[in-house]
Amino acid sequence: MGVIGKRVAYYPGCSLEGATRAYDVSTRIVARELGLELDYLEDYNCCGAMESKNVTFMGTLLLNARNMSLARKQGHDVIVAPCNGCSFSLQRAEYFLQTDSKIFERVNSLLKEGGVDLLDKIPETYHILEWFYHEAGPQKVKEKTKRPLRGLKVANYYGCLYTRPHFYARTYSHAGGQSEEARPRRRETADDDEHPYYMNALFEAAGATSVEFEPMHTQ
Amino acid sequence: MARAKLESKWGYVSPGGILRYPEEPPFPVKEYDAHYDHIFEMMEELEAKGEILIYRITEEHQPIPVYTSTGRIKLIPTNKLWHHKSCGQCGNIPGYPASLFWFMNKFGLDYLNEPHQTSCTAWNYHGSGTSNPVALAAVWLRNMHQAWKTGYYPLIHCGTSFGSYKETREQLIMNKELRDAVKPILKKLGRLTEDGRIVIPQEIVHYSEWVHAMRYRIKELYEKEGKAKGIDVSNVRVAIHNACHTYKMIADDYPYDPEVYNGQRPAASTAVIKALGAQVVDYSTWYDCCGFGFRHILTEREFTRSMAIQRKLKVIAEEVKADVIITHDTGCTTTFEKNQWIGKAHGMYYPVAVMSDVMFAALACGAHPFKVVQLYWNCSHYEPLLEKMGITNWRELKKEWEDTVKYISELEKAGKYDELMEFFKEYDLYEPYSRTSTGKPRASATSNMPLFKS
Amino acid sequence: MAKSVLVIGGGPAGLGAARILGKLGIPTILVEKEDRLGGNPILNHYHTLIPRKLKPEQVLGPYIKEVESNPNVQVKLKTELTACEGEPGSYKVTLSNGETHEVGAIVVAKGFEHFDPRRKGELGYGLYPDVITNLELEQMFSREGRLYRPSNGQLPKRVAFVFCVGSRDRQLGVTNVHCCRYGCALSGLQAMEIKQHYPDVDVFCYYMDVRTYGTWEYPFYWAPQEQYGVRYVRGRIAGITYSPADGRLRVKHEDTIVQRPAEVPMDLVVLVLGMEPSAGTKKVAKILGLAQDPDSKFLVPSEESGSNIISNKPGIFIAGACKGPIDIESSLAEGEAAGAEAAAFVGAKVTV
Amino acid sequence: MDVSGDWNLIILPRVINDYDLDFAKEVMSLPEGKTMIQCYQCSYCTASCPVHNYWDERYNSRHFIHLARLGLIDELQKRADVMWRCVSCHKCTHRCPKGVLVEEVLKAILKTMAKKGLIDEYPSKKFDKFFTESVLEYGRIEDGELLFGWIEKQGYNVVKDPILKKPIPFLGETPEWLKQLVMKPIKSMNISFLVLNAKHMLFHPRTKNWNKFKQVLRKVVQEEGGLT
Repeated sequence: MGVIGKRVAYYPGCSLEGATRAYDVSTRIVARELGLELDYLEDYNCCGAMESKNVTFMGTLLLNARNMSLARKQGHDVIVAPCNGCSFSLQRAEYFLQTDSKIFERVNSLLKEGGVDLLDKIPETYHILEWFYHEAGPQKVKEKTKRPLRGLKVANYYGCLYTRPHFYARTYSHAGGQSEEARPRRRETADDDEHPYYMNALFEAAGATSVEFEPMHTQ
Repeated sequence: MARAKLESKWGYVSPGGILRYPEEPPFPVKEYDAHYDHIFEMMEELEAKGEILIYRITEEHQPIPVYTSTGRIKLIPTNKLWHHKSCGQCGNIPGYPASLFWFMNKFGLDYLNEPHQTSCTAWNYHGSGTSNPVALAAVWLRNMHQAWKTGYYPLIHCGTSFGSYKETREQLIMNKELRDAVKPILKKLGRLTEDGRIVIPQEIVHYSEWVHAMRYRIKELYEKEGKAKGIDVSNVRVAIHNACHTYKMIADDYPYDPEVYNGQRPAASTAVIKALGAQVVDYSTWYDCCGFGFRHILTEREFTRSMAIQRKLKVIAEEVKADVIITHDTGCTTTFEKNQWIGKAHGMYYPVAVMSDVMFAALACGAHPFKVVQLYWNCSHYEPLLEKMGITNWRELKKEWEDTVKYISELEKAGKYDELMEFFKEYDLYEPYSRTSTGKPRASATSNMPLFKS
Repeated sequence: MAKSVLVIGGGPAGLGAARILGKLGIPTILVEKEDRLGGNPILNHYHTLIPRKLKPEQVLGPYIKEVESNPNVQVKLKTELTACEGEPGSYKVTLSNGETHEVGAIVVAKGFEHFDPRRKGELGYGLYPDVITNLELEQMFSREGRLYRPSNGQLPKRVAFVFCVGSRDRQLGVTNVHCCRYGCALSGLQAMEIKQHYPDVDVFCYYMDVRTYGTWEYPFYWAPQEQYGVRYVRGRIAGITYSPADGRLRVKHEDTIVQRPAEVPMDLVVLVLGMEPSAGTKKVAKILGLAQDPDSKFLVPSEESGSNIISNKPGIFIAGACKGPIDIESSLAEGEAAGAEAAAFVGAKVTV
Repeated sequence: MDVSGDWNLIILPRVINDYDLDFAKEVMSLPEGKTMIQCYQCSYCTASCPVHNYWDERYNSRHFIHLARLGLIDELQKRADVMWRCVSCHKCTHRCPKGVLVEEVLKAILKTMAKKGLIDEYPSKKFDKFFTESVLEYGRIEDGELLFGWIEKQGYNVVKDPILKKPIPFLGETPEWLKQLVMKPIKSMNISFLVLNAKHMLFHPRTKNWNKFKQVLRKVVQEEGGLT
């Protein structure tokens, strides 16, 4: 416990400030109750999601590099994102920046051109679930639960990009990439690839019952 | 199966005498114990058991040994032959068998132009798939029995008949059920030997194998008579098309020769063209079917014409610019011929002369392009080929043939059949029913058959 | 004094056996039918050996030197075994030079032959100069040190490797149904060598399966693809033809992944040859009465023994490619094992 | 006499006559296409793929990679109607035993095809471009505008307010499914959320300090030819 850090840069992403406002509000409340601190990433921009990535490689990388640069400016080396798409995009950018020095140099020069601070260090991005699990954990959730979810059957749906692909998030292990040791912290904190359980554990700690609906829970 | 080998004139011979090998194969072969050998071994066993009678090739047939792809020595009888003709050849390319007969006449060989032969019915087998092994075997054995009875050795003109007969032989020899099923039929037909055996010839022989075996004599004739007429084929570019049914059906039983692509491709046709001194040109789709595909010409003509045009005619025209495509089967010749016109209608016109090896050889040896080789049946561009071969007077020859046709029809109209027969004899023109084993024209066979009805 | 041991064959396995016997102080007679030791790798000028990418001289040179300089080993070149009589422990052997010897044990290492690809006529070997064997490619590297098309001496733009020529093929009868074991790996190595020297040459491997077994997977299958961009296409080559239009070969196959026929132009085609027991192996098997595989005619070990160097005859040991396809380092090791077994069989007391 | 009616047909050969190796080179020159070379056709990706399993078996990532590597363009074009159907779930990339970034490689293949004019603009590409335009313009996206803007792009007649030219929800044509999709949550929504979303729809959330960065972004995208 406690590998990621109690105070992190918080990247909510566009949707959390629009249609899924409830997610944003809940996240902040839960973090506060669990004694964790989210440092709102001022003036962030869209991660580009899957769409921009399909249109422009370098453009998408730049979008995420700008957010990383903002996090560094606010003094963080960890970003937490509650959205699967956002955390994926940041992790993907991290992967390409880490594994290809040419790309890293080009991105930095473009950041400079765009009036954004250079990336002195590439921050790591975590999904908020991992952060909750490792920095608070089921025990803390249990303690802090005021209205237990007893009798509530919860189907925990993690979504595609919560654990995938491990190349981006954790191992970097493909030919030409760096060694598996590149991100020991990330490897330690990651949820199980094929059978994620962090959400199950946290909800069960809050008193709910998890229902199994494999194999669809990460489809 | 151990095979004791005895020495003979051509190499090693098994005790029964029909399976032969040279001591050292003249080119790399599959294996001495090729999988096809057991057919001959079993034929001898069946003969010893009294089930079959092997119609053996004897000195009278003046056999010439050739190699097959396994290095086995196949004996090709060249004399005293029983002509098993082809349905499509006589109907569509009469110059094809005519050229063969012309050669045999030239060489003074004895043969029987058999009127009592039936179709092999492989047409039926390929065309619709409705035939069956018993019917095919019965038809084959009937024809072989007829040949055996006359004392002449069967020579198969058609590639499909040849391939089908090789397959049927294998089935018959390998399957007792088939022999048992076919025997009662043959008995009813009176086509068993007196002691109730079926007759299977020692070798099944295609006419192209005969041409192959006789290539040096054909060359002599070319040098003596063809060249005397100013014919020279040395500049002619020849693309060879090997017929699937002759060499892909039972691939182990067809001539291969060290002279022809180091024994790695079928030798017949290529070898005779080379012997005549023409230029054999290689092209990338040499292995492909002409498109006839037998059942395709009947049921999927689109496939036939597409294959012929795209995979053969186009490639031959673009890659090698051949003057002539040489074939050795009925279907291939007609397919290449007729599809040039279909191609023309589609804007894919690749004109090239098409004929069989024996027709080309006959032309080279000075046979009349119209009276014997009957090129007027050809719809492809054969005229440039004739020019290139040095038959520059083909226009006069055509005129001569047209006058002859007129003369024949006058005689015929007047009912002067005896004069007609004399005329045929004088011009040594092939006439299907006139020439028999005795060499004497048999007027009675045609006396009531009007020719050239117009 | 211990009885002597006869080693038949001076290739890797025979050298391995003679070397260990000589070291153990056993009087050894090594007969080799050619005029020098080394077997196929030396006599046929292999270029680089799998899996360690060493030259034949690097691997076999020290063995040859050791065998030739060891006073316990008599090397008899241009000599063959012609007859053998007697009992295990005292075999009376006759050699082609007329000598007779009494030996306590025999090590047979008569090796293999390369398949003659002219037997697969559809591949056009011997017809088209640009269809060569992998052995000829080795020799092109080792003797001339460059890659070229034999038809015109030019550098090929594309090279195709045709796997399993004379292997896994019932069409050749029952004799060649086995896998050659080395072909996939050697092709990967040769392809890499081509790409190292000529990065612009496109190399294709046409395979049915890729059998770079064990630890060979990475260096001889992954590396050619990942580091050198060698392309693997699944489909057995059904024919090689020549197009006079562009002077290039056509490799006829079905791309089984695309499920479409393909006739792709190539400038140089390399046939990856299978292995067959050598004529010498078959001959020695007859003289010594050794068990042979009824189909392939390779020697087979004793049915009772779990070791593959123990023959069906007591006192006769078999090693190397006479028993079936094998790589050179295993061949050496088998020779050494057979030599040690033979030493034990003749009752040598070995001090350490 | 031929009665089949199609006697004029000439069947063209199916034979592959050559490879287009430049195509693969171009794919692999893209940073996301580099790992294409590592594929050994084991089909772990395809077997994992939900699109292959539940939508159309012609969507076959492994197959696309093989075709692209040999440059069998006509075969790729035959599958143009399914090639864009990737849902980006990344199971392929996640599981690939050879470390191929399969999802990225497939996108690189599509990009290369588009660049060479080998594929018509496919439906997902239209949305990708629309989305990216929005990101480039404002720095952030806005769900409502994205939704109704896309509806408009689909050919529906959406009514816009006269001043800001923003689409007004539910005026004009709206597909029935969308009405239901949006009305259900709106009915039970906290009033302040409603106000917030309405505000966002009228005044698009923007990233501050965006203009300079936007120009760099536009330049990069233009270099890659992404929005053309």
